[in-house]
Amino acid sequence: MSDPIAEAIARLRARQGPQGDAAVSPHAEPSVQAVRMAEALLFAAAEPLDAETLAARLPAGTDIPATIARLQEKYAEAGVRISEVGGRWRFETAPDLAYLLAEIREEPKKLSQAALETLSIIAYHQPVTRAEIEEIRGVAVSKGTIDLLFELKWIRLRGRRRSPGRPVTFGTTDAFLEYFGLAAITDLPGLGDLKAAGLLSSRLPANFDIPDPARIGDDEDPFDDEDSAHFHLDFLEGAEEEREE
Amino acid sequence: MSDPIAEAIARLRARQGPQGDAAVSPHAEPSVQAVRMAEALLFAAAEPLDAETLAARLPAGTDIPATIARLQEKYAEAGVRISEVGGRWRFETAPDLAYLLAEIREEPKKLSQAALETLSIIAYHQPVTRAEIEEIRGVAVSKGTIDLLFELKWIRLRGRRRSPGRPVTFGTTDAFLEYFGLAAITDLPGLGDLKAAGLLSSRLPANFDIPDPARIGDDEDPFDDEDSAHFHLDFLEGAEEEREE
Amino acid sequence: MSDLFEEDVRFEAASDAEETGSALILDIEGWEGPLHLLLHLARKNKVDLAKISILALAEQYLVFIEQAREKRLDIAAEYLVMAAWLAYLKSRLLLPKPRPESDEPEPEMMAAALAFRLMRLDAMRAGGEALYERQLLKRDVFERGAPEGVRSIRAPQYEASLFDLLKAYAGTREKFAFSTYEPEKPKVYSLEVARARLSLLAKRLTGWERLDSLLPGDDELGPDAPPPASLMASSLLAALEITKDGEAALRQEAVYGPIWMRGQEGRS
Repeated sequence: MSDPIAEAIARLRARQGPQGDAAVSPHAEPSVQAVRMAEALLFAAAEPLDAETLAARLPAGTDIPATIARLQEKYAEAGVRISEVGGRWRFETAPDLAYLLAEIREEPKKLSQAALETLSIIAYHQPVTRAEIEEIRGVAVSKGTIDLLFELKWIRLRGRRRSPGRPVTFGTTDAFLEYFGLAAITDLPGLGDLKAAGLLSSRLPANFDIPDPARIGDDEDPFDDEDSAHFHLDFLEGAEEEREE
Repeated sequence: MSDPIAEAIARLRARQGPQGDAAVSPHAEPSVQAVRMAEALLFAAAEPLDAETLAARLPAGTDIPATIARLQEKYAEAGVRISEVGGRWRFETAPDLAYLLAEIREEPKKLSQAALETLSIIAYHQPVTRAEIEEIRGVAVSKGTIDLLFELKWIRLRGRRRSPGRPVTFGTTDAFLEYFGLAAITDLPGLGDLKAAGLLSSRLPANFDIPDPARIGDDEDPFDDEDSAHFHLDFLEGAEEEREE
Repeated sequence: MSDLFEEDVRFEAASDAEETGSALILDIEGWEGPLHLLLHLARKNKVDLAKISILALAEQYLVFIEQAREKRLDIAAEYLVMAAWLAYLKSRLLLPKPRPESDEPEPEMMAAALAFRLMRLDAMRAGGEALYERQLLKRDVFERGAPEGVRSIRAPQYEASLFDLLKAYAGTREKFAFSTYEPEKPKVYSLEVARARLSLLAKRLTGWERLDSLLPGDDELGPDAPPPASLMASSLLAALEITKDGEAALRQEAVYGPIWMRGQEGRS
């Protein structure tokens, strides 16, 4: 990427610049403050800055190439450096340290609304079957959403409902609690809390209620860990069937 | 604005850290390369980095606090500096150069008096319940206020108070610390003074065993203590019922 | 009408306002609650909140509320509750020292507690302001403009907070709650319909007919038929009305006996 020779030449030229131009230009050596200012501007800028932009911000009469040269000198041995791209300057990581960044550039992903809704319904209504989730949401739950929540280890299979077809039920995991900073599932805010926080309208119908997530489903046969492994396959098949019904 | 004394102490502490621990810790002085690496990582970071992240990327056995202290020293006079927010570190521009960056400067939206008071109460009293906020302010908390603070991502639900009614509690977030440039919640302005003055109890101190005017529902005679206790229970039962509706 | 009295009051208020137009303007809305008003009054005295005379403060508060009431400003109940409490506290504080035996707390204690609450509210206010005195991100200090994306290893992979989760849940449930909740409309046989129908019938009646035999049947009303009680009630009222208008005649021979109706034109 970088060309050390070109760099050295650039640095030399930058350093020589003010000397060479000394007779023509009335510029003084850049002040410490001017260098600090250029440093802050280049740091905070969202894109590389050109000489005009810098000149407009630095004290009048500041020698921009000399200021840049100063900064380049200052950062010559540092973990970052000032590089020139298309006549403009920017900070960048020293090339020998680029490997440090390679594996860790990751934008935080946004969880889809469908995933958030599904997850929240599982949290509040657990143990809950897929059909029940769909009834609450009013739309089908895609397999991708459930898969993602499993992948994130936020939901688990809890057991099978003792009802026709014995559908599997979902619940949340300890990882879910940890991620969302809950000490226990019973810490989820209740109806009154949601109203108080302005999340729910205070004029909801009287029969509106929120289940207590702490309740133990006594109409289901819980999985133990071993079952869970077995049933995972069942579940996937079952889920397919359920959707096709 | 900035507190040079606190800063100086922090810097000193960071610098003394490795020396004081020298007997215990096998850490060597951070190598030049380790300092460069930390510099590159912090420069490239999209968010403040914690010690754990730095330790994972720097050569094994690097003394992270000492490395940070080295960098802080290096940048002490520069146009950018390293600051600690919420127990993590970030590069930021020197505050005296804020005027230079006027174009990207965001005038913070002025919080309403109610929101500001509520935020302050949550910050100083956390974990704090809604009832406690209302007791301190002497008025009901409007829905919009809590909602706004949530949207700003400055407050979060912390859990539930282990007390009758199990009310949810609020606290501040890392984003709050980052926005206000606080290294830790213990760095809140004047925290020590307020503590010493006993002003950080959300309930009245035990020796103030009095009826509370804000708690009186209608035009009625002040409670004596016994009534007060009853009223309190009534209130909690009421809250229970509401939740169960 | 009979609300002369009320008009009188309004009139008085209007003239009052004219006469005392230059008097102290009271803006009760300027304070969020009695505690905020008290704090404002205390602040105006420019004294140390810890040393403030609660007696003097109570006095000022009561004067303020009194003035506000004279101006007939709407005063929220909570302000009046505080006024009542302060009046009570004031009287307790003014009582001579050896007080009658009582379970009630010492007034000095109550005063100290109020002073404490004022100090605490003041401190929280100051705390909030002090936060904005700090070096704020994007106002006083700036992060790297073009970060290269390094993140904390413990940084969450997804931008989802508990609040987002709760919002999603509340949104889903609310949407559903409102979309399915429709209060059932009470089924009522309307008076207008009954009247139009009976007045038409009355013209054709040649002799006395029992009113209940004239009620509309299920075939006429369809599946959404109102309950018989409503049919009877509306029809009876309609029958009375058309009788009053001279379109029909009604008669009942005994208490709870059947009601008979005949058209006026049918009389011979």
